Amino acid sequence: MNLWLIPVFPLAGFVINGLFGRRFSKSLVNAVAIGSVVLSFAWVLKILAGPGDLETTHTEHYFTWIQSGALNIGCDMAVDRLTAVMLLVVTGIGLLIHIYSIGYMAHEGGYYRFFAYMNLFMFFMLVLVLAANYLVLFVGWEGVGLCSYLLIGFYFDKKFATDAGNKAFIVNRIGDFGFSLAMFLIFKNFGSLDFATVFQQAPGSSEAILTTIGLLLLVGACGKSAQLPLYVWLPDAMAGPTPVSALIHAATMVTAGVYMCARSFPIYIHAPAAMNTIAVIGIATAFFAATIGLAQNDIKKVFAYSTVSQLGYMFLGVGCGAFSAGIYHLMTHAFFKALLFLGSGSVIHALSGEQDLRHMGGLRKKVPWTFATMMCAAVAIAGVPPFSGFFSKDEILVAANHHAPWMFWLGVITAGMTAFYVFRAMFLAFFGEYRGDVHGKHAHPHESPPVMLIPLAVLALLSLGGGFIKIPALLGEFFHAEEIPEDPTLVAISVAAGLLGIVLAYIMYVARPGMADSFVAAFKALYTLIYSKYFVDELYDATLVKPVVNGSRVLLWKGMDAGLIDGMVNGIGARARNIGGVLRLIQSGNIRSYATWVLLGSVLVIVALGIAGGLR
Amino acid sequence: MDSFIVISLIKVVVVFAVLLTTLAYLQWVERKVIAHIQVRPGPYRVGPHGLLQPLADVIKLITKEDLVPPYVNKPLYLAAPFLAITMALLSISVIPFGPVIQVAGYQTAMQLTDLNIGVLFVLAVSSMGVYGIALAGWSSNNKYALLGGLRSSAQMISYELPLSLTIAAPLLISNTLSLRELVEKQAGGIWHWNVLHGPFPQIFSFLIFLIAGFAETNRVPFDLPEAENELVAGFHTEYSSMKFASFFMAEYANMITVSCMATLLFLGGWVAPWPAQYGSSLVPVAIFALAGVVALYHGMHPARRRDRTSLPVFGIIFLIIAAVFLLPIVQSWLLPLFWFCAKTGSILFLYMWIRGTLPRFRYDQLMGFTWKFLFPAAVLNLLVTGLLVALVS
Amino acid sequence: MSGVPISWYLTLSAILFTLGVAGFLFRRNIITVFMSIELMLNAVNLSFITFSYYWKQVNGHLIAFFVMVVAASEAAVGLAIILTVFKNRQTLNIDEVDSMKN
Amino acid sequence: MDVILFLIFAIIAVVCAINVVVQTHPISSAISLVGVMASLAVLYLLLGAEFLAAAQVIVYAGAIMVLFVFVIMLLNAGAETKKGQSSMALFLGGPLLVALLMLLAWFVQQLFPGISVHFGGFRGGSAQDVGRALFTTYLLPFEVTSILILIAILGAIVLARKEMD
Repeated sequence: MNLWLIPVFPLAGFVINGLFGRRFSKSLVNAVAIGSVVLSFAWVLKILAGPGDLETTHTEHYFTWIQSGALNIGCDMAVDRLTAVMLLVVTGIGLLIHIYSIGYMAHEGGYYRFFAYMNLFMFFMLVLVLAANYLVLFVGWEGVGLCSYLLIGFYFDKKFATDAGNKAFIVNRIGDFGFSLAMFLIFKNFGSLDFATVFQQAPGSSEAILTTIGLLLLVGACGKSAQLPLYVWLPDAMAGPTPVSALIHAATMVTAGVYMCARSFPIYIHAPAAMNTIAVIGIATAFFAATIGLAQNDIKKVFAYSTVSQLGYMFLGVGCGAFSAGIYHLMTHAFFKALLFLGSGSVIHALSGEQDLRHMGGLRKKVPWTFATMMCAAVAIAGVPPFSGFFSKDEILVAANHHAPWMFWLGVITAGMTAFYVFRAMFLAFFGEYRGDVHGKHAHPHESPPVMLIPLAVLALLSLGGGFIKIPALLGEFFHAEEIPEDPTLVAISVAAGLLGIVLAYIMYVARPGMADSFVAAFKALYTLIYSKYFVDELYDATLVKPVVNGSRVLLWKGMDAGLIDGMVNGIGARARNIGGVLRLIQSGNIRSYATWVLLGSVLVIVALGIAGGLR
Repeated sequence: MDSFIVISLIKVVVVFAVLLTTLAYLQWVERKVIAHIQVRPGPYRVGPHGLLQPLADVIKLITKEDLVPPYVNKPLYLAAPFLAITMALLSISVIPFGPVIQVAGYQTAMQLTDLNIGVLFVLAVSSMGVYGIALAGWSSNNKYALLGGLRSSAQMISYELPLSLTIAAPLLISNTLSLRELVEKQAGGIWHWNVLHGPFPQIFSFLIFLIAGFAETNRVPFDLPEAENELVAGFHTEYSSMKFASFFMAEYANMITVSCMATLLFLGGWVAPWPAQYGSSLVPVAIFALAGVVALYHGMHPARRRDRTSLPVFGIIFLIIAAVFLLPIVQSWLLPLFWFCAKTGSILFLYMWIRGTLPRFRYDQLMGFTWKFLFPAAVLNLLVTGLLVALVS
Repeated sequence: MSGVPISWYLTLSAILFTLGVAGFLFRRNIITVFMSIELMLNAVNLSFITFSYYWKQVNGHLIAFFVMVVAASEAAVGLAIILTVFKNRQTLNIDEVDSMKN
Repeated sequence: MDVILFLIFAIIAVVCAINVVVQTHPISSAISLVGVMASLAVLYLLLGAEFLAAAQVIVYAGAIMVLFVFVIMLLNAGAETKKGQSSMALFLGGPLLVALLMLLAWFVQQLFPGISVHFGGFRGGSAQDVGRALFTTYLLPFEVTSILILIAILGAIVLARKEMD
């Protein structure tokens, strides 16, 4: 089926734009970048439309990549139903966001660089999805991390952007460390890194080993998918351009952890302790991030914490054994969260860079299309039936109830908070009076060009109707999942929580605008706590970063480096200088004396050859 | 073994006697030809029609004072003319004038020695000829001579490239490096000659070869090294007497070599333009007879008094030669010799003709011409020839 | 038919090579030094062709041929360098071209 | 006959080579070197390397050495000056050279006893044979040398350009 073509198209786009983009016109850069993604998308469609319903895994072997002793790793790619869903999400959403970027990035510097990085990201993401063994997956895994770093730090002349890039990269290292250990363990136990081989042998292995592997993989997934306690990089990652936030930090890359856990389900289903850990981390993250989201004023930060929270839902689903529900939510989340980000990007674009909700308001009439599409996403994420978020969240909550009822209730509360903060952001931005500087540069918000609105519209349709793509039905057989009976009561409870959140937000920010401030005044301490994100950054800074920095400075730099290593190096250098002072006499700068040394050497070589040759 | 050495010695003596005489008379011919182009009689006083002029010149040059200027680098100054004439004469030794013949029961080739890398030998020897001129120019301790020598070496190195490249093209067609085999492959008539034969007629090759050959021998229009009006006389300014004569002879010997090579490589050597059964063997008879008749006729009505005896004598000699060509015994070696001499002579005549016609190049034009036109043209020609030969075979 | 011992050829090659080295060591003129290198190359070529005779194989000739090609390119570049050196420093003495020293 | 020819040209070669080293004027050295090369060409012929003999004369004597002579004439370089002695080269180099020669000669005598060269003993060195090897076994090196020569030409042109900036 020539699966390799799917990632290679964006790679070609990256190479062309990366090498020659500087000299290309913008339209040519667009043509290359978007054309490559279109080709990739088209190839995905062709493969999916082809014969076979992908019941079984189709694997293609291209070449042996690493061959060393027992380690034999091929460059293999595989496609099955799970991969198919991911491929559609990645290429489809990626394509829409690429198109959107034409408008959003039109006035930015480094235009070709942006699209080259985006294409490179697409390449690595598709490698990640298509990989047929852990190492190839790891290549994509690291590659998307690299692209994330490059794109977060896209405005590299701003310090906070580069710092955010570094933060994302370093935090992800912790996760990758766990992932690497997991791979070592997998190879040690199963003698292979191929999915097929590993998963075939998994049922026969001891539970302790499977649990260890599962937990280590979870560490990797927590880093990539921004789960507790490694979520701190994601809110900062909003320093990148908004399409990047939408594509990488909402729709695709951050879901790689969920995908990886779902992919490794044969390991997890034999390691219930690991599963339980996933579920706990998931629900904790969902709840925790949602509370922070309640009080953020930066529109992108709100959605960033919302992303963390929704990713927590996905982990909850995976942890509860409802892998298909996790993937289901992954897909719907990709639709509505990408839409929310792109919409907020459109708002920011309209206000020429303003991101603070307190300076918005009343934009409903200024940017009606953006408002309309974002509203679709908002109702979807709030879980209002029959829109997409309702179905997937419902699946997860039902599974959670089956797993442990307290998780269900925490999930319901989170759902209510989700609805509240999303609509809070919507109401603050679009309703009421315009609170920005009436005479300043943001005085006249303008609607975005059609090239940005069309992707918004498409995503809005998907957000509304995406729930009818029944992923659980599609993947149920793949994951060998047991059927969990629907319970109308549970559905009603979660829907009610969502509606309650919406109503509360309406009352506080539209009907009685003063009410929010009085609440803040009443719960000052609590508000400060969540407004400051529970001081987690400060905590990490004090407990981890500072000691490491100081330890490095005092012990490693002043002690080890300057004292011991430099002392050694300088000592060797001094000895070398002394010896060199003697040898310098040979380096007379006279070519004929050099030639004499060569001659001496060759005479010695001939003598040595004679002796070695055993001549008489 | 002994007879081989004796025959070789005889051949050496004969060839070099003939060659030296030819060198002397070639100069007479040139003066005559130039004179007639310029509508004047040329040498006329010494002997009938100035026929003894070369002899007089030789006597003059030998008896002249042999002057060695002060402050020259003496060994090299003395070696240079010797080197020049040696290298010029050496290449004659591998040139075949005719086929293998039977003389008095001995079978021998009309050639001093048949090397199977004859072409390379000629190239090698001619490339060594540069030293004579370069050293002469340098050792004379004279800036005109030095400039002449420098120019000449630069020119000869530059023109050697297209020359070698064009030689490669007919060699590709004939598939041999032996000059004898080269001619034997062209036997059978004018359409088998390399200049017209093969998958790609070597007409361009021939032209490039002639042009580069002219430059190699420092002849008009490429005689920059001895441009009188700029450099007095170029590299041999400081030479006199027989040393000067040596350079002179070297130049003419080189002309002969180039002409012979052109004949052998492109014009089929000693092969007649059409087969003997169609009467090619009668051509020399007809030519010499016609010349004899014309000479006799002019002798009957002489324009000058001394022609009254000389022209009839010439006429009778020509007629006798014509008669000799009819003798079957000598035909086997005389006919090839005739055709060889006729072809070589035509090219030599072309040399003279051009000298009487064309002006001299400017130096930058000269170098630009070879590097920017001649060399690429030769490469292209070689490429096309090679391709076509590869395709046909 | 009495031939020449093959060791004579090789000895001749050794003598020429040694003379080349001597020229390289004892001469100061860059051009002469350069010519000494050419002399060494020639000596080695003689060895190669002698070996070719010894083994009755053409390979030695090919090596010698490549040596010639390399020598030709080396001469072109080397002489250009010498011209440039002379133009900038007005000397051909190899010991005076020492601006890299100290 | 072989011995006589060998001795004649070997002696010419050695004398010329000594001349290359002892002559103070570069042009005398150059002419002596041409002598070495020419006599080596004859020795090549004796060894059956007829193509190489011709190439030796054409390439070495006819092109490379002409280039040397040309440059010497162009620079009009005089005899070399006695300046900047390297005493080490003299005092260490002399004995080393003798040692090198002795070693090489001794090895040669030891390693190649009893085989003699006579003219016609090896006929594999014709232009055809060399050409065939060149375009089959040695095709890659041959093509590489063409690139080498191209680079050398470019290098020479760049170096010898008038405006050196």
